[in-house]
Amino acid sequence: MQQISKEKFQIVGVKASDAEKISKPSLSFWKDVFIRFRKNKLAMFGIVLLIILVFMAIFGPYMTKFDYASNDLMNTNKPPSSTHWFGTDDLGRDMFARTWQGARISLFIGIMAALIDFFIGVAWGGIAGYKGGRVDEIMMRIADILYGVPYLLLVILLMVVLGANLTTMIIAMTITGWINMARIVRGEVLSLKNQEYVLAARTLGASVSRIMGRHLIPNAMGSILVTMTLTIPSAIFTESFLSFLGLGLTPPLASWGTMANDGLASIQYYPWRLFFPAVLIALTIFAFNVIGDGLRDALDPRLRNKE
Amino acid sequence: MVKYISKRLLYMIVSLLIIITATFFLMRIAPGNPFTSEKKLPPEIEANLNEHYGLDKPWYVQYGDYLVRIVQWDFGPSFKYESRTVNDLINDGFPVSLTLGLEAILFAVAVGIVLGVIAALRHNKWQDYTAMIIAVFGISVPSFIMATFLQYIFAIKLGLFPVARWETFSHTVLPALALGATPMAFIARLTRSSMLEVLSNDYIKTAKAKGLSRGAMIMKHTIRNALLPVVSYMGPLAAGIITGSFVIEKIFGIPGLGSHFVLSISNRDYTVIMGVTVFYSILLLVSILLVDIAYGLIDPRIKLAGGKKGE
Amino acid sequence: MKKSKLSLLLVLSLVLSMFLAACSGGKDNADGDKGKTDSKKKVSQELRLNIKTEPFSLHPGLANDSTSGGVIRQIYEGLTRIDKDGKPQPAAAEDIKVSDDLKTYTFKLRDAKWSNGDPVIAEDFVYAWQWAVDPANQSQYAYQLYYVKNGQAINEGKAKPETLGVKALDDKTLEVTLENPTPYFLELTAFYTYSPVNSKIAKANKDWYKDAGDQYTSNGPFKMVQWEHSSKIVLEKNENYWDADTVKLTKISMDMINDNNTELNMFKNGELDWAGMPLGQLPQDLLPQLKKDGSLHTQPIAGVYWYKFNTEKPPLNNVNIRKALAYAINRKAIVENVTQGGQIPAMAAVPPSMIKENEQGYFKDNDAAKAKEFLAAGLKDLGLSDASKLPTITLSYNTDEGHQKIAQAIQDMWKKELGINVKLENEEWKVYISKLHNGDYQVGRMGWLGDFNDPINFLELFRDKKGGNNDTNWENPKFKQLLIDSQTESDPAKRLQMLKDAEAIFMDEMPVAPIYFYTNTWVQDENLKDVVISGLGDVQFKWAHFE
Amino acid sequence: MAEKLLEIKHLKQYFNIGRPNQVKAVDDVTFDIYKGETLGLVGESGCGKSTTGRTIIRLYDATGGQVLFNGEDVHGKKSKSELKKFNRKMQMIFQDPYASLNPRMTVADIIAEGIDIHGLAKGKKNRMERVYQLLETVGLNKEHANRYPHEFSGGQRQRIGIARALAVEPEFIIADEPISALDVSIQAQVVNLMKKLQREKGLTYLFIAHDLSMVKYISDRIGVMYFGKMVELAPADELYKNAMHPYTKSLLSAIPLPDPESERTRRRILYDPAAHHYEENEKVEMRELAPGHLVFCSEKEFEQYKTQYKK
Amino acid sequence: MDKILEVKDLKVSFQVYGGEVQAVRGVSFDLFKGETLAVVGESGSGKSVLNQTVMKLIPMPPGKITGGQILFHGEDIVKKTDKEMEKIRGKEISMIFQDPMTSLNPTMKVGHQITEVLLKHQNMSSHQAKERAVELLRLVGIPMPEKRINQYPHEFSGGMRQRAMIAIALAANPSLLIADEPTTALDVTIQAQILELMKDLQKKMDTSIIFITHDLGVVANVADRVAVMYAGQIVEIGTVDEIFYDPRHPYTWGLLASMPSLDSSHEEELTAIPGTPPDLTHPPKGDAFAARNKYALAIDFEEEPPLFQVSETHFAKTWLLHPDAPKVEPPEAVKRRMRKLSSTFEKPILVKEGN
Repeated sequence: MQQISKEKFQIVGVKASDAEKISKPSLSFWKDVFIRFRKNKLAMFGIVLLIILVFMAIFGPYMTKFDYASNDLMNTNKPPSSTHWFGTDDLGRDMFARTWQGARISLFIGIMAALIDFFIGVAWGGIAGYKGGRVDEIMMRIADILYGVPYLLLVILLMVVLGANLTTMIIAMTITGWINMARIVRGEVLSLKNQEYVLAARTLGASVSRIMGRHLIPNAMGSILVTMTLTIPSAIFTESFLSFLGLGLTPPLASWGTMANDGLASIQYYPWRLFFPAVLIALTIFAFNVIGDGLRDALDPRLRNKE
Repeated sequence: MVKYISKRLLYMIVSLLIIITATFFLMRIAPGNPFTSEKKLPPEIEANLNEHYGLDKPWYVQYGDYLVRIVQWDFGPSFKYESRTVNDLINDGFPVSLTLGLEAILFAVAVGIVLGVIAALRHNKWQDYTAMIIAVFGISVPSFIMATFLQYIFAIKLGLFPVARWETFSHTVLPALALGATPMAFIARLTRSSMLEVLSNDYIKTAKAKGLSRGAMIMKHTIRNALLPVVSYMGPLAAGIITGSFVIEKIFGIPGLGSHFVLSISNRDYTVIMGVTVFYSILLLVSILLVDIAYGLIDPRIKLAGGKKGE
Repeated sequence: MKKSKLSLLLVLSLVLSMFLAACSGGKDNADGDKGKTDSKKKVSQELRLNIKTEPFSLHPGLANDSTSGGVIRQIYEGLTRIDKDGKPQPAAAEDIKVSDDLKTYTFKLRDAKWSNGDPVIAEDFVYAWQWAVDPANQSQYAYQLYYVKNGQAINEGKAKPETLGVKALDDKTLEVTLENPTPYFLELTAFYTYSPVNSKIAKANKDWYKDAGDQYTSNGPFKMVQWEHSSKIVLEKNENYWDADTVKLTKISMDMINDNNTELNMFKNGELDWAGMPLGQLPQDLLPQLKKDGSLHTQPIAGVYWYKFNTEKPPLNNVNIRKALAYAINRKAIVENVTQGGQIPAMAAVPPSMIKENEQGYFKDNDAAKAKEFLAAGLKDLGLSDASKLPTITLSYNTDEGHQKIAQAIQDMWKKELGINVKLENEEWKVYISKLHNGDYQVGRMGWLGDFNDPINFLELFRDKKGGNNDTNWENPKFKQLLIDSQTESDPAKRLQMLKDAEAIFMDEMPVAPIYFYTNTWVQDENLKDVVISGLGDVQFKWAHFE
Repeated sequence: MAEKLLEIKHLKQYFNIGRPNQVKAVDDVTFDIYKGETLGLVGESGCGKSTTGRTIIRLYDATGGQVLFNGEDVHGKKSKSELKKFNRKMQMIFQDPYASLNPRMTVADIIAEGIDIHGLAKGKKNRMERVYQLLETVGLNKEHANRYPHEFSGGQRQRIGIARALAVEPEFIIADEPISALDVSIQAQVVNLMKKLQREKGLTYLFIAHDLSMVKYISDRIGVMYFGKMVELAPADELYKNAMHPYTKSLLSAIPLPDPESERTRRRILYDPAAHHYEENEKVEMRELAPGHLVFCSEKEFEQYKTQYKK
Repeated sequence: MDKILEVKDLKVSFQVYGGEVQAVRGVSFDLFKGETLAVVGESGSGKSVLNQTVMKLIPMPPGKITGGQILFHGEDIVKKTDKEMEKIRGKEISMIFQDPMTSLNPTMKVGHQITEVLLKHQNMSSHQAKERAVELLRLVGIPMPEKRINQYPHEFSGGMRQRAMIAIALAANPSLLIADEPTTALDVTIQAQILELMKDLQKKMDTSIIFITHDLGVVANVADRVAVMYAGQIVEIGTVDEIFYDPRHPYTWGLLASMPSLDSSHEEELTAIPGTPPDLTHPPKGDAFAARNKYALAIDFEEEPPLFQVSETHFAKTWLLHPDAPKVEPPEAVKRRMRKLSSTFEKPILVKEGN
């Protein structure tokens, strides 16, 4: 045993301030989620993909001299070349310009649908969950019934009554889309409203709107966000499905869905007409899905507790 | 149990009534009628037809008559197919859709669960990534593109399956795959996440502490519990899938029920719209009920009488 | 660890083997199909085609659509039949006599049998026609019999069905009295609404026509042996047909597959012998490819695709604007690059098969100079300085890829040639029809397929402003009078001239802008010969056979 | 004796009223709380002790009975401003230090919530000053204000919860098992803090717990609850020395003490509710055995207890 | 006495984002046949990880045994494969968990969950296993076991569930039972019953028990020996009397002093241990407890204390036992407990250098 100087054996005790010291750097919930999210390679890939897609949706149509709507009947169905990078379609329009124009529409529809779902779903689910009891029962029954009406019937009737345009399309996306959001928010609110911090807010005299806005919604935000990231692709998906039914947008506006549907028949001869929109639909849905999954994993409290 | 089911049945009837009413009026709001066509019918003929089908009566009489007929399970004649009644259309179309739907569900459930289980057991390994990329791919490709691809590759290029029609088993393979792809992907993802959740439970640790082998542990303790969310997803899925898919039926020329959902609306075939809606709604409501009952059987904690037990 | 890998392998192999089993099962079957195809090519006279949908009804008196007609035409035979050259020839009738006032026709029936062996008698025609006009039976095509005396009155419930101008003088003699002289009546008797019905069976069983079987009897070259609703109809040669020796095909199977791509794919895969019109349809996008590889068949038919102008909605109430729009369309570019089915640019209303001169039409296609003149005149009428001041014109069409493409092309042409802004509006089919019939549109696409081979069929649409199919709100007294007069004109040449004059008025006022005359486009097994497609686009397989 | 701050009279809280699974969580409970004292409430989980606390502070609407705070009824119809007044006077500390702080809010926002609701601060600066002061009161410092709850240990969080309650300067605090989720070494931090605050601010506590030794340490008087009923209420020492109700005896006998010798000799007393043999019309109620010592018993038992009671 | 378990310098760590958590940092102890060793410490001290490592139940990865040996009947468990562990788990060593609500499979009948073990380890027919399950349930004091085996866990009360867990754990007559806070989630009265049951069964079966808890009352009740853990290390280990009546480590003092006894007066303040346990991603230099120790010596912040032996069975890891250390007075509440034990050495003997 080595010799240790005697001074070392003096009682120094403990400084109260040291005991309460937190050594880790301050980390808000979302920062923490972000760090975790960044570790998920697939999700980061999704983010990069999405950024590229959004970038191209914004700037893509300006990168080529061709207008997305301008016909050139002498140059129909030309394969990709140095002039027409993605080829041309059956009216000789430049597929590159159309594809990115279509990206705008598809992404717009997806994002609008997600936002509207968010507002309706959060309000509906939040109220149902927080009020509980009879109110909850009735509100959820209404949602159930809406869910029970065949979706196609609703959408087709909607298209028939309102005409096929972008607004109708977005309404069609959200008419039953919000139900899922409402269910999720309701579930979250139901489990959160008996959390002790909510009770604490109530004992402090917090109003319902304060409890909703400051306590319930921020804590349900994780699930809400995940749901939203999954709503966007499903709206893009649904839009393409409606295009298949001939319920798509009014041209020359084009979405990926309408373009894919237009190109469907020519898969054997002009595959590029299906390829670009179809691959972009798939990539977008893929990107949102992996982002959603990544978020879900990053938000998962179980993984958090393990540390 | 009996009380629970009868209460649920009551709810179903109320829901059904609301759905029928909503559909009835939505349908009538839409411009056009069954006899609208490119070549306009002489007004006298149209009047004849309206009278014959009772379309000249006030709406409440039509609505009332309709409800009475539904109770008798008589949906009336089709406007679009003169020789057929709506009951005929359902009786002919449903078995076809059911067969296709069951095949698709079988495919979706079998492959989806296997993928999900593999992904969960190999969490964050290459197997997980592979399975999930397959799953996301299944979700990412719209069914009409999937169907066209399958048809192009397996029927036209490889000649392994017939292009279309509904005759032998081999005719059903491609449509079932196309129809099952998306649910398969959903089930795979659902299974994976619920497997992961179950695997983190204490009782899995208990099972391990008992010395059970990994296989026994997974079979006996995880799969059953992990499948609960899959079961609840199955309700609406089954109703949707066994009533047919318009897209798949169109592309593969299958005489199922799905096409009636869409075509009856564009044809303004009022009776068919109502018939398939009622039929679909009943199927949906029943399958949700069945799922809830199945849930109760799989998960003994859930007592059907009082719903989920709250603290 | 090892065990789990093993189980993984097991599961994978299970899935794989399932898949392979499914594949191999399919292969056997596909091979089987192919084998059948091959052997059939040598000897078999079986024809496989697609009719897209379940027919509305296979009762000749009820049928009102091309699908039903396509089937009925093969299994029924009227008093006349349109022959290979497009002329009506006696069919169920052996001999036809026409009275001098052109109002009474006497048909001598030939000794023919129903498919169950019953003789075809005059009463079968009387019964069928009376049944069809009887309002109790809700025939939507009852108006096809309005030419027969009292037809309309009966259908409107103002007379008894027995008063219809048709009489069985004896079992083999039928006398028909018409309301007005109808120069094209023998064309009409070939139409399916004029087909006979086996009165013995029909009287006994009102549901006789709803399924294949003993009750379903017909008198045409083929008989229906199988009807799987929404799936398939199978016809076989009718051995009791009077001209059975001519009929070579032993079987026709008609699938109901409502997808153009699938139809073509099936044809390519050897599952169909015929894909495309008139009973099916080819995907428009693929027509150039099919043309390129030489497999595409095209044939003009009596039908016109046109854009209707709502002549009461400004600025389309101005004839110069209408003409400017019509003249500015490059029809050649459309038929060659958009529709691509060998259609004929239309600069007239009546198809060339009825009026030969209409191949040229009343004006020059894509006449930009004239169009600009008319536009200038029109703008002057409206007091506008240039085209950009014109309000945006809404161009409507029903949701369909083909219409959509043409609309987009024309939108682009009007923009480029005339500087007119056009907004497209697509509607669901029935909504569209309702809007058009209600005059709730500016410019709208529509087509007209001839019911019978006479120009009147095209021109009389526009006789009355409130005529059901006018839609343009256009009416012209001179035009109207010419049509009314032509009806009683017994000299065919004079009558034709009157109709031409009427058309000239029509084209000068331009309530519609014709785009093109329809064609049928299809691909077929090249060994299939002598399929007859009439000028109206109807198909007959009576003479068809495989070589 | 000191003045009554709170009078709880015949308080009843039933759940699922009218349904088969009706629960009488609190069943006719009466007691007073004096100004400046700590009243301990013990019992097994599910005995209604937490529900009593929550009902007093109006987290639940009472099924019956009264709660008088300084003579004013807390329940019953109240305007929003009156309710807010009570909210300031009465506060609560919760059991689970993890669940009782909103994970999405900073410590400063959590503590200042009451200040914000009641508008107690003039301006942002003042608000933060108050927050810093409160942090200091509970032994934390202002560096902690901008951090999130998950960065703190259980004991620290519990102290943040106390700071939040103190922010509105209440007179009365209900502490609902405030230490049962904490480690032994941390429990003392919280208990000491609570005692200190009581001394300094003259607070009154209702201290709900199942840890009897800690309850005895902190409480002046202790109430024992069993299945929604108060069975015994007595000064803390008195209860431990002279427990009368058999349930209290059983409870006391079950506490393991950190002393191996006494543990080796400990004998557990079992409680069987059937042993009371209450007759149907017997009046069972709280009876005062000695000053301040009440027992829930029948007349017969009361006599019996009296003879057993050791002075 | 037979040693059935020897843990030697065991080190376990977890790989997490942000680094490596050293959950167990060099733990050594022995366990004898038939004895109960209580492991106490606050949450995060590594007591659960230590014991799950003995059964190799920690998920690997992210967990990893970075050093040391676990000799069970002389065989090193660390080296065993999963397959080999299956033969030991449930049969030789079994475990009871804290929360009986979650540690039973909710969708499997209780009887089945018991017979599972028997079928796996005892070569019984399913009929025999069922009979044995009934017997086991009766043994753990569950009334009407014939009926109970066909019920699901949610139909059991908390105490009953823990009894069922004990039945599962004891089904194959293991020689070692690890009980991880088995009574924490239970009410005191139920806790007392369960403790009695466990002691009773231990006597009957002669099982060794490692009992993890943070409740010193429970320790006093069940333990023969006690190991006090702090920050992944055993800081003091000894017989139950030694730990309660002659504690030497300041952390043990803190624990004992922070609990009121039934006769401590209101006025007396409890001695709280200030602060929070250290973050084991970056264990502090020297003595991990130093930052919270009011008796901390200067050297505590620099060097890890060595292990001193106080009696044949009593060891403590603190610089305070160093001959050069000043004599310190334990807190009042501890001093009151202190008594002279006969087995205590004259002077602490250094047995192991800190590292």
